[in-house]
Amino acid sequence: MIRLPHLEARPEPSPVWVWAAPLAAVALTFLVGGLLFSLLGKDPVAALSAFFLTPLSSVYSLTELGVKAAPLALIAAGLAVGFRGGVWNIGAEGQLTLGAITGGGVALALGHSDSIFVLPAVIVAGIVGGMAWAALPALLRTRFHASEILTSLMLTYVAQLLLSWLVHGPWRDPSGFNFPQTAMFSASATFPLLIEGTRLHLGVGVAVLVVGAVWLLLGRGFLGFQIKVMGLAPRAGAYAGFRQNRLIWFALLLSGGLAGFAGLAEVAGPIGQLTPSISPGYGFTAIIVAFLGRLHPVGILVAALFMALTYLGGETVQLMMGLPLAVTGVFQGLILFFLLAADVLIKYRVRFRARLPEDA
Amino acid sequence: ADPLKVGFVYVGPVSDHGWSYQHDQGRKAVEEAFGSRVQTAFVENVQEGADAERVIRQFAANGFDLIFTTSFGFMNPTLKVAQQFPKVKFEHATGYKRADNVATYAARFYEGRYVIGVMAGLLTKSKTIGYIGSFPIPEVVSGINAFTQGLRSVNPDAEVKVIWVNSWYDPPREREAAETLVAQGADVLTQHTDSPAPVQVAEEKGIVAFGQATEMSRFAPKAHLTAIVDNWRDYYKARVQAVLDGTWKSEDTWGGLATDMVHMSPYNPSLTPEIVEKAEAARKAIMDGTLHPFKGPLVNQAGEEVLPAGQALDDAKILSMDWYVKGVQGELPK
Amino acid sequence: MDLASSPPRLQLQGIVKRYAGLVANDHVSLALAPGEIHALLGENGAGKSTLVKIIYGVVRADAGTVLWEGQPVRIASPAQARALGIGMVFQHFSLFESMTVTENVQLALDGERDPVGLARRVAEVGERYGLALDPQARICDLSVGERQRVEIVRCLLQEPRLLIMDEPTSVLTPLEADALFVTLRRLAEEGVTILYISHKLDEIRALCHRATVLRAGRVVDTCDPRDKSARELARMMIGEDVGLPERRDPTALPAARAGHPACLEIDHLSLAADSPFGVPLEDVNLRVYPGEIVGIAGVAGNGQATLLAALSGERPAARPEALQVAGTPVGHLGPAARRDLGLAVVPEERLGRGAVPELSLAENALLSSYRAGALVRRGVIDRRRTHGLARTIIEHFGVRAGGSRASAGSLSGGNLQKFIIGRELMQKPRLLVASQPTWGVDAGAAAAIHRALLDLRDTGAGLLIISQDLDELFAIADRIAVLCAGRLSPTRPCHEVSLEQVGLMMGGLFDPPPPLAPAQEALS
Amino acid sequence: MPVCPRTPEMDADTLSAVVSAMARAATPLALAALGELVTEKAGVLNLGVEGMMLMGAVSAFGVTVATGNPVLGILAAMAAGMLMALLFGVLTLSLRTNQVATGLALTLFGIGLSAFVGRSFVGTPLTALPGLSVPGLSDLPVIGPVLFGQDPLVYVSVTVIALVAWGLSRTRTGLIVRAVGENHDAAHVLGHSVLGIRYGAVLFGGVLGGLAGAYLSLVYTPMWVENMTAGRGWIALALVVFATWKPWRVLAGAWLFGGVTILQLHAQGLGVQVPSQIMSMLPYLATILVLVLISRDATRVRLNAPACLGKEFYPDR
Ligand SMILES: Nc1ncnc2c1ncn2[C@@H]1O[C@H](COP(=O)(O)OP(=O)(O)OP(=O)(O)O)[C@@H](O)[C@H]1O
Ligand SMILES: Nc1ncnc2c1ncn2[C@@H]1O[C@H](COP(=O)(O)OP(=O)(O)OP(=O)(O)O)[C@@H](O)[C@H]1O
Ligand SMILES: [Mg+2]
Ligand SMILES: [Mg+2]
Repeated sequence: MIRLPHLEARPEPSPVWVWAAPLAAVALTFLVGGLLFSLLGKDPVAALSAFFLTPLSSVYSLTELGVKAAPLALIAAGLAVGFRGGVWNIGAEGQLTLGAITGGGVALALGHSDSIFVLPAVIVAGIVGGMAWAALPALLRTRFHASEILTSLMLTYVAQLLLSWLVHGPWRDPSGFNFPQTAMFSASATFPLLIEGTRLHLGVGVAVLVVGAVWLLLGRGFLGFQIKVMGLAPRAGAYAGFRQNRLIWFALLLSGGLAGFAGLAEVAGPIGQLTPSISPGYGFTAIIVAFLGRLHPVGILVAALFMALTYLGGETVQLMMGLPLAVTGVFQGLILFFLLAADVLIKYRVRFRARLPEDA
Repeated sequence: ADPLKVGFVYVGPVSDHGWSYQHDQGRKAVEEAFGSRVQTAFVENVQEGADAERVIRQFAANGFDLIFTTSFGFMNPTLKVAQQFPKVKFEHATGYKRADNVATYAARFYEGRYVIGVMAGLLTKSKTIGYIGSFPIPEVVSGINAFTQGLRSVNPDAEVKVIWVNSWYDPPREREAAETLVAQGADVLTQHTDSPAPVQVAEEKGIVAFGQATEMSRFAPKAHLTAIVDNWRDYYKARVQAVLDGTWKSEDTWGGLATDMVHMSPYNPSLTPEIVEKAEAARKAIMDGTLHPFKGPLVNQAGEEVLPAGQALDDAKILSMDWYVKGVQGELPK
Repeated sequence: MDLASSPPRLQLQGIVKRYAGLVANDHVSLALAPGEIHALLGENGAGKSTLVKIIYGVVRADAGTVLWEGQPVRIASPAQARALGIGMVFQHFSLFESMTVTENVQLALDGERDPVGLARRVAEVGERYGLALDPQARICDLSVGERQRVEIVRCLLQEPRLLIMDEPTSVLTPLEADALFVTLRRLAEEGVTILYISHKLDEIRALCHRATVLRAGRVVDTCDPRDKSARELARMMIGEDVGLPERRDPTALPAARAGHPACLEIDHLSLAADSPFGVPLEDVNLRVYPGEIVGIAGVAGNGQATLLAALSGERPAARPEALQVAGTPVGHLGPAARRDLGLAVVPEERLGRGAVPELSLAENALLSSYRAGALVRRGVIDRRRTHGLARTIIEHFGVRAGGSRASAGSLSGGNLQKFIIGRELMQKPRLLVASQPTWGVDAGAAAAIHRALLDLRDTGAGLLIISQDLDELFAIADRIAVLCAGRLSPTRPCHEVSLEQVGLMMGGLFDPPPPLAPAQEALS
Repeated sequence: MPVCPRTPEMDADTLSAVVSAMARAATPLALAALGELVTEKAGVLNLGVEGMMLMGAVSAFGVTVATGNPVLGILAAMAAGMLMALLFGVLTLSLRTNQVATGLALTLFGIGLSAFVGRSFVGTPLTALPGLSVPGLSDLPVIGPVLFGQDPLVYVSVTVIALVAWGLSRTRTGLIVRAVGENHDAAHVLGHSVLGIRYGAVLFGGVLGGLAGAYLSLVYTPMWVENMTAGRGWIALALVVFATWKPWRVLAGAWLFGGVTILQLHAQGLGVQVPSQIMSMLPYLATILVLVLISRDATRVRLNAPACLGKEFYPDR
């Protein structure tokens, strides 16, 4: 008799597989990745260690990992709050861009001052900018029932074009030969470094704090509870007296504000000026990070670091082994598939059972 | 001896068949020329944001001796890393900031554009040329202006219509822009974007076009008259040689037709000898310095003389050009 | 008709179905004769639905044999079941809200491709069995009763020889239920076998020829329900005696509420429906006094949903004075503010409104109690207290659950209902509004819920119970009114009206209102 | 050779050129969006459209170059899109991974894989598929070229939309697809194979996504370059929401989006004094504006939106 594998729901999520599933996925990744690399004629062990270990092998590259992971974690933490509440903000990239624009604008306007209030003003402006860009989908959803999925995505393109116009036009560096970039921000408008000689800036520290705060909000906070209820059963939320529109506003403003801060932290941190491109798609990658982290802040932190590692690793294998970027893209996709698929074992167990029930 | 390690940082994928592809051709030329004396590596698709500094630094930290950073947006990161690694030599393309260990290099694409402007002026019947622009940056604007100067040197009433697509590289959008220009009466197309989509449109519509960045005649055997090819091979080889010889210095190289950094691909055989002759005459004159694409009198769109006869625009003004000469339609977005 | 000589239409032998951690059906054997109406009895979670889903091919048994008219068969899918001649009306509606009646029917008929002919047949069958339906109506526009009709018509069109009905009457009015019984008896006379599941024991005694009793997945007894009393049947199911609700003695009415102000006053409340398909309320007037239970009878879909939403605060009223709790106008307030005034609400949907299935019982306790008992301080949830509250509810109200961490969805319907009612009672409300408090709940749990409601009344709180179940209302209410087409009749003391009178009122026969409503007079 | 100078017919020509350009710009968007629409109607949200389109584009190009037969290329594109969709289906339907995350990962994967397999095709030319030309009819002014002078795939896309619109609303299969998207539990107990139907819908989405990619790499811009869809998969996704899950509205949305794009290019060419970046915002802003107008009637939207979209399903049997 043929025995088919089938999934059987566990009475409750397996505490073992919560941890074991990602490990299993990583093991699978090594296996398949090693195969892929050796098919391309590279030493699989060397390639894998270049991919996963080299970026972790020095203090400097660890700080770089933090710099790369911080915007992902920041944005993903904000998005996760909304995703739990059924608010699908997929336009974080646009909110990030707008945060960079408003924060950068204030930094340019106050560039001559060396008051200690410049940086706080820049930060507030960045957060407000991101919030404002997220407020549009919030308004359109709560007033006109327009899907925030579409509006936030479309606004992303608009924000990027806006940035492009500003840096090519009105905000061009007057002494920059008309090249598309603004003047460098003054020191008073730039994030201080946490470790001198690295690029670990204040924004990275803030990201860790924010993830902690979101953890509290979601785990202990009543607001987080309301959002959870709203996402799982909106009618129960209405029955309990939670105001859906307010929660939609909250979720969008929070995620928009965090994305805005992330954008600002890029331009006031490592970049130091406004340029036509400020983000390698952090706003979109953060969506994957949010789900890889199972919409949990701690998970998100781990997922952001891991995701950042795959980017750094991708650069390393290009640089050291001449593997084309396309290969690392394929590899990254595979890793994500494995990680996502392995989670099935948390809620289900695989059983082999007979094809037919025994007909006595 | 250990091979010289040469690193390249590309802004796009090497298979963009445009800007980054041409730089990678340069890298391959270096490998070919120096064999085991060099070892090259590249990282492609590096975003012009926070990522650039990390990648450049990683090259420096990994013992690379010479690092080419091939996009304007890499300027500030290159300088920052260069400061931390004074022994490593950096070469930044299209920027204007230098340091002891940072040289800059760029190509005078506008020289080539003057030549194709002349050709366009001889060919157009509708007296309308379609120009597909990427972003309104000085390099592109000076190209448009040089093209227009060449155009009107042989065809004083002809005008240039510009459409900006806000991308270096978006084949469908470039196609749509090309079609629009054709619908609006352009019978010659030229582009400052990287994909062959516009020359394909020209081929379909039975008009003519000039390629950009790479030789594109395969995509439009009839329509493609010539292309302004970015040729970094010689420069890269020379700079590697200089490092090997110990003669490398930080300097600014702005190569043009004369050094073949701006290379014009073979003329389409269908061109009449008369046109080829005039084009070649212009090209040679630019190469030997008897012709400057921005020689006075230069007149802006408002009809004001910007530069009197007998003078030529200096490099700083070309490098920062943000105005149109007379003959370009529309207003330059600011 | 000689039933004994022909082979059973359906025979089950040793059916076993295990779910992770429990046995839902434990070697169940059963035989159904042609033309027989056979009841399946059992507590919530006894395994009734599982068994019939196995017969219908939705769930696959782990072991056991199914014989159809004497032949062993393997029913791997509902399509196969239908091909054999088995039709099923599900416990929970299996309808597609945005689709038309015809489309819904079409989805259950294999190979049916002609919507026009089908619409005609829907109308024909509806006429024949008194189940009138508009074939082009969308399900979301239909009342609960009409939805049930769609389910039944959908089965009848398959011309089944075995018709399975899983709690079909839990959402029907007595009149509708009576009409259904007429249909079922007629089908049985035509030779159709009917397997009938219900928690309403009187119904089973009136309708069924035979009953099989399940307890914890096992067949514990079979009997002829016509020979048994409801109490006896309940004892067979549960294994112990239960206090079944009975119509109370009129003299047991609590002392009049003289002198007390009304704890709820509805004053000329009119409210548009919340969806284009809902029923609006028109000029509803009602008072509920401390220490009494007022029942609102009526066919579901006559404005009950709108009324409950208006009372709970999910839908604000146009005028604040239209609703007053203990003399305070609340029409403009939201649910939380009303709760602060002592109002507690039990909605009819447990999962998704009264409780969130995915969340733990502790979190579900918090859902409506967050204003009380310092559960939330400065925006932070006190987890110890919420779990404590959940455990208290579980203990006090005899909820069978795996502790305060168990998810609400893991409870059976009856137990979850006990939990929700317990949660509302723990807030010591001065006014409780409950809709369909024992919908689909087994006899034991229903009795427990009724006891709890009566206890609350005895502490001096006012209760407003919206229910389709007249037996329930007559068992616990002091006064009764009827909601029909969005309008509310005057209230009558329960002991002054008969079931039949209320039944007539449910058909809208209270209009124009009697010039002297004695109860209303007596009270004011 | 160079066209003649302006003549009175010029405006009619311009008009027909604009309309044709809109039709062609809209075609890949409409095809990909239609595939996604069917996928979503069955209750599955696949955000990997961009990845499927890219795989379609590279496969169509590669096979056409290798065989010289564009029909084989188109078939290969459909197969490649389908394989990508199958991967997505196995993950989300059988292994119950999160659909949003899996779709995004599919896009990442598709970008990488298409670049990887397409490396050798970069810079390879290909002649475009010939446009259809119905003698006589194509020569009619304005209407002629617009109605009868397009690429075959433009007609294919309109036909497919008509078929899908008809199939979803009039056929039994369409009814079951909608039922599965609306209430998968009910569909399951009625004996419809929820997973089977969903696999079918996901694969159909992949086929059309691949076809949309083939349109780009064979017809619209006959070439292969890395990431040549440049975000059109995302626009296609947005168009489904925009269309409130109605096939003909997908076409309308694609036309609106393509149309505004073309018109802003024309406005630029005519020298309108607005920065090009601001002009380029117009298609996005127009889409938002129309969506807001459409969405104001919430019940209409609710009746068309698949109620089970994105929810995981696995029968416990
Ligand atoms: N899909 C499932 N997975 C796991 N357990 C299940 C599943 N369905 C039912 N059960 C378990 O099987 C038992 C029997 O459930 P079933 O639905 O048959 O009860 P029932 O007799 O119909 O109850 P009710 O009277 O409330 O309708 C329950 O205790 C339940 O826990
Ligand atoms: N997927 C499932 N996993 C675990 N238990 C389940 C599942 N589906 C149903 N059950 C259990 O099956 C039992 C009966 O389920 P059912 O849906 O019939 O509820 P019910 O008790 O009849 O409630 P209602 O009063 O709403 O009819 C419940 O105990 C429920 O917890
Ligand atoms: Mg049941
Ligand atoms: Mg039940």
